[in-house]
Amino acid sequence: MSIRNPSLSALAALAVVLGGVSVAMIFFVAPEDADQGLSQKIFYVHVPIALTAYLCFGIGAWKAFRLLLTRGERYDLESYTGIHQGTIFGALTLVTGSIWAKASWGVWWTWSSNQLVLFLVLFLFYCAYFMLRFSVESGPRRERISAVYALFGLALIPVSFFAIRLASDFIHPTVFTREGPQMTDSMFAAFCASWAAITLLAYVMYRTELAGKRTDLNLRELREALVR
Amino acid sequence: MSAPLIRADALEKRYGTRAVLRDVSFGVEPGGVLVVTGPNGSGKTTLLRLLVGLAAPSRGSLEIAVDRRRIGFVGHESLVYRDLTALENLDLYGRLYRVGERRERIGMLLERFGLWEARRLRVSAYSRGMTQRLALCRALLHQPELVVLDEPHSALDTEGAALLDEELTTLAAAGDHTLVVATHEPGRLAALTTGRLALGVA
Amino acid sequence: MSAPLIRADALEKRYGTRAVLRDVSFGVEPGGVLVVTGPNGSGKTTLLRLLVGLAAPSRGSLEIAVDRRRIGFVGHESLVYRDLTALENLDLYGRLYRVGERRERIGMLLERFGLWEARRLRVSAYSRGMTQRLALCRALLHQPELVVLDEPHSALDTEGAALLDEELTTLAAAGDHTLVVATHEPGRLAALTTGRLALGVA
Amino acid sequence: MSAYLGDVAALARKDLRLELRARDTLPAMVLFVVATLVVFHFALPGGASDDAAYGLLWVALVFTALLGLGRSWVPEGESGALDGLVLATSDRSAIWLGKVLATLAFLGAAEIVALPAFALFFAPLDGPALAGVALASVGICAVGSLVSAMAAAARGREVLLPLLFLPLAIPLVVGGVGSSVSPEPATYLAFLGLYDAVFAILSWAAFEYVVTE
Amino acid sequence: MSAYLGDVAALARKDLRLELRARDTLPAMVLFVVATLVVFHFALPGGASDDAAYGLLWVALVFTALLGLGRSWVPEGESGALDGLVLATSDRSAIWLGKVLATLAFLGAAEIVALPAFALFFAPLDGPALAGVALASVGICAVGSLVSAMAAAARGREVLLPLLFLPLAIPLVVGGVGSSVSPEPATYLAFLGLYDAVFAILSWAAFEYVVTE
Ligand code: HEM
Ligand SMILES: Nc1ncnc2c1ncn2[C@@H]1O[C@H](COP(=O)(O)OP(=O)(O)OP(=O)(O)O)[C@@H](O)[C@H]1O
Ligand SMILES: Nc1ncnc2c1ncn2[C@@H]1O[C@H](COP(=O)(O)OP(=O)(O)OP(=O)(O)O)[C@@H](O)[C@H]1O
Ligand SMILES: [Mg+2]
Ligand SMILES: [Mg+2]
Repeated sequence: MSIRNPSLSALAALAVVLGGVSVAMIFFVAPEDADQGLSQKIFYVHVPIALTAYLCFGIGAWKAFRLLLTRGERYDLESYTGIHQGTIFGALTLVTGSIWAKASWGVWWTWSSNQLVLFLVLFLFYCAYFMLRFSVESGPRRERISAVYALFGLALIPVSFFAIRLASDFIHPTVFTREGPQMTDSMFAAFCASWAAITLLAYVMYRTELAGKRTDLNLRELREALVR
Repeated sequence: MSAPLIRADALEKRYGTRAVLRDVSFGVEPGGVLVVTGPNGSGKTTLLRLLVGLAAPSRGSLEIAVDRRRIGFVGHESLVYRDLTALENLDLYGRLYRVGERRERIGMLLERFGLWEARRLRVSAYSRGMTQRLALCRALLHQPELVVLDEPHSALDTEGAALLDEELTTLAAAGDHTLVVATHEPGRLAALTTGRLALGVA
Repeated sequence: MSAPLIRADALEKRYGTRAVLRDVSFGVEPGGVLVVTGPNGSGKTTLLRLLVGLAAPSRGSLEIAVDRRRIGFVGHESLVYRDLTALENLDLYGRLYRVGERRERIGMLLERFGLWEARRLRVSAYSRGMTQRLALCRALLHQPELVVLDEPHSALDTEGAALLDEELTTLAAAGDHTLVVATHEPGRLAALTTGRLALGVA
Repeated sequence: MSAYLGDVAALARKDLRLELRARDTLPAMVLFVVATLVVFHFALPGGASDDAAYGLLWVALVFTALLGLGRSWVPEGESGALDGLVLATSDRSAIWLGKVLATLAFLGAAEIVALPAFALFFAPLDGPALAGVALASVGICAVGSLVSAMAAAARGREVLLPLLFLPLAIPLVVGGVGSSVSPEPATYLAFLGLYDAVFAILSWAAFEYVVTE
Repeated sequence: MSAYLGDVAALARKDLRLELRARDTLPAMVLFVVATLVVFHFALPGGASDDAAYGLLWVALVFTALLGLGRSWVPEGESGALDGLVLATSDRSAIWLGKVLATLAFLGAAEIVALPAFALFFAPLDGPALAGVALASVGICAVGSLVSAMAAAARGREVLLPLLFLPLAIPLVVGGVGSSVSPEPATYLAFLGLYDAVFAILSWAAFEYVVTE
């Protein structure tokens, strides 16, 4: 129950090391992009962050599913934390994407790419999750309602994906096609290193937030018990 | 001795960090009458909502050997639609509970509780006592095995309260109904009571 | 003999074609205690709402020699905001009624009615009895000349009901308060009662 | 099975009866949709394309539905009637299905006024466009009834409902606009059908968790 | 006079407190505005004119106001608090004025988010357009608070409201759209100002009759 969790600290250290390695690889191993120059380096952060956001949302939905199945109270916090991390990484995706967009398209945001709007919709959806959570009285009812909404998010992702395909027009590039990643091996290596680092970072953040939240809860219960 | 119909063990209910019920244990035999007492805010309503399944305990175990739909519940609210008439409300509940000979049963209950005249009046035009009578009709409509009543005498006039006592006596005497009643006047039910639970402010 | 504080003459109240009150006449002296009784649906609540000015009679005359804002009213509903705390509710009403030394008066009332501990809890988290206690605090906050209470004992536990009786006795003894109380238990107030009005089903 | 449908029918009938008695949802929806079209009539100068007009139709429909959905669980909240239903139904999803049918009836009635008016003043509506409206309406009511039940359990529900509902409705708008505008509406209609199926099943299965602890 | 203003302040403060308790009104407004813009984006494909965009802005504003007004008397209805206020205030119009100020604060908060977002994504807003929004907002809240009190006093509050409100709001929309679109906005602004003055005085005087028998 302590925040000073040795294995977590080790993982955090590992994430920092991996991060350093991937930065080195991004700048010294991967070649510079012919058209975009230095700004293309954002790719190595932007894409892993976006994928991590999806992963966190997925974890949130999975924990929500477990909660509904087993009524296990602890899944509520876990689902919430997953979605919270997903929202953080989602916001980072928007920020890194915007920076890149400014560099390569000359605007901070464009409505003309439905891919971007899809992500915005998803982001809005999860913002609404927090609104919902904070406006329902805490208790089993809230746990269940939040869980149902989180599950809806999981269904929304592929459905909106399909909707975006339908509304077509792609400004936003695609790298991962059916023929595999469209990049050189050294780029791919740098990408993977950065991806691993960011995923690990997300995991450490997830565990830390969870531990913090649990300690909070325990503290409050203790205080309550002491008062009477 | 028969197996208990309700068995509660170390029940606890908290809202946020505030414990409302703490370590409540009791059992009720089939056909028994449990009277729950306690000062305002001691958790009677909370306990009754746990029993009927409208809330879930935070800790402890609660076993109820009755099908959920064989329970009849009167709470602080009437649980009926304010813009439907008494007849329409009871008809809806009668359908949902699949009451046989619905029309006759509803007519009989409305008659018994003195609402027959007002049966076509919207509930929003009912007086408080009339609304309470309707809530009683709704709860008894499907001849429930377990009857859970939260201050059922409140808002009733002298005649209505006597009527209710009589009704409860009949139910208890029949032997196949189990009653749980929260009340501030345990004396009214003294003759029927088989068990008592006094809650304190947690 | 002093001029009556309330004088009702051939009062009638109808909803649509339905007469709820019919030919009701009575008077209350300043400092008097009028107890209104009658079975469920006989029009007690309707009459009390006429007295405080929340409804208007369909026919007949009703004269009340008290400023409208010197009346304190407890109805079937609590008349407070469910999402404000007790303290916030009383503070709002204290401002509207321009109560002097608001803070002290509110603290004193909350203490007296046993709500001090729960003063920072939203009313929606109150139990029914606690809500009724708060409604009493709200009605007495501005030391009204005319106190109109609709089944004030309902939902109160034994201790709360005794507290209320004591409070009413004090008010009646002071002599500058007039009370109108609708109740199903006129016995509780027998010692104070100076007038009775028994309504029948119209 | 037939018992289940009996419950659903009784619950939906109850909503229709409440509406007939109080007449407070439907006239408002009809008026809002008409007023919105009128505003657009002023706002869209002669030259605007038909495509823009179809877009407006969809905006009007979504917001009209939102208006109806906001009201949909109010009668259940007034005297704790929802608790009563939760105790009385053997399968709680019947409560949801009854509400879906009732809201669908109201939305359909509003559309019966709005669509001819739209065709008269703005642009013609062909078969696929109408099919798109029908399919999207089902999806709107299915998801909307669940989400508005969630919002009803929360404080500040009037603000919350559109927040919960709009992100889920956006695929429906995409599909609906597509089925009115695109030369190949079949894909869009199939997409709408898929959405309806996925979300109706999900809502049906999840409802129990929303109304119980 | 100052006692009157004290009542108004206490009542408006109570509304703000109720809203801030939920603590999420402003973020909710932001989300709502963005979600609405996204719906518009999918509804209005690229080529639509600026004028259509202004029409959408006004529809969105009216709908937002409707949402806020629908909620505005709900706290008063829940446990008969409106009766309590009617008994406690010496001049009942203070209840109305307090509510107007509170709803105006919320609508203003939504506009502070919505207008820059609109200018960014759709079409520019000039001085007269902003003045039009400000004047129309006052009118919307003044009339809306009265009308929603009428609706709350009747059964079925939220939705009777638009029925009463929209016919009264249509002049405001016409004036508002005119002041954003027309080359000569002054006439429209004058019209809006006149509307505000007339209906504010009328509502102020009429409120007493709405809340008492
Ligand atoms: C605000 C703007 C942006 C947002 C919100 C955004 C969002 C995303 C998201 C959510 C992904 C995850 C994978 C996917 O959905 O396919 C992604 C991937 C990607 N983004 Fe962005 N992006 C933005 C701007 C940009 C810009 C300006 C570029 C480059 C010109 C770019 C290049 C990429 C690439 C190459 C991928 C990997 C695509 C793949 O999976 O095949 N993004 N972006
Ligand atoms: N949602 C909630 N949040 C916090 N506290 C709550 C909530 N609901 C109830 N409580 C608290 O639980 C306690 C018990 O409430 P309950 O309604 O069960 O009491 P009760 O015994 O029925 O009282 P009464 O005789 O007044 O009806 C009260 O102190 C109340 O304040
Ligand atoms: N809006 C209304 N429309 C029609 N009838 C109404 C309306 N309001 C009240 N009534 C009728 O008026 C009669 C008196 O109601 P009232 O609430 O005054 O009774 P009461 O004496 O207070 O009863 P209780 O003891 O149950 O509180 C009832 O028969 C009721 O049905
Ligand atoms: Mg209780
Ligand atoms: Mg009464």
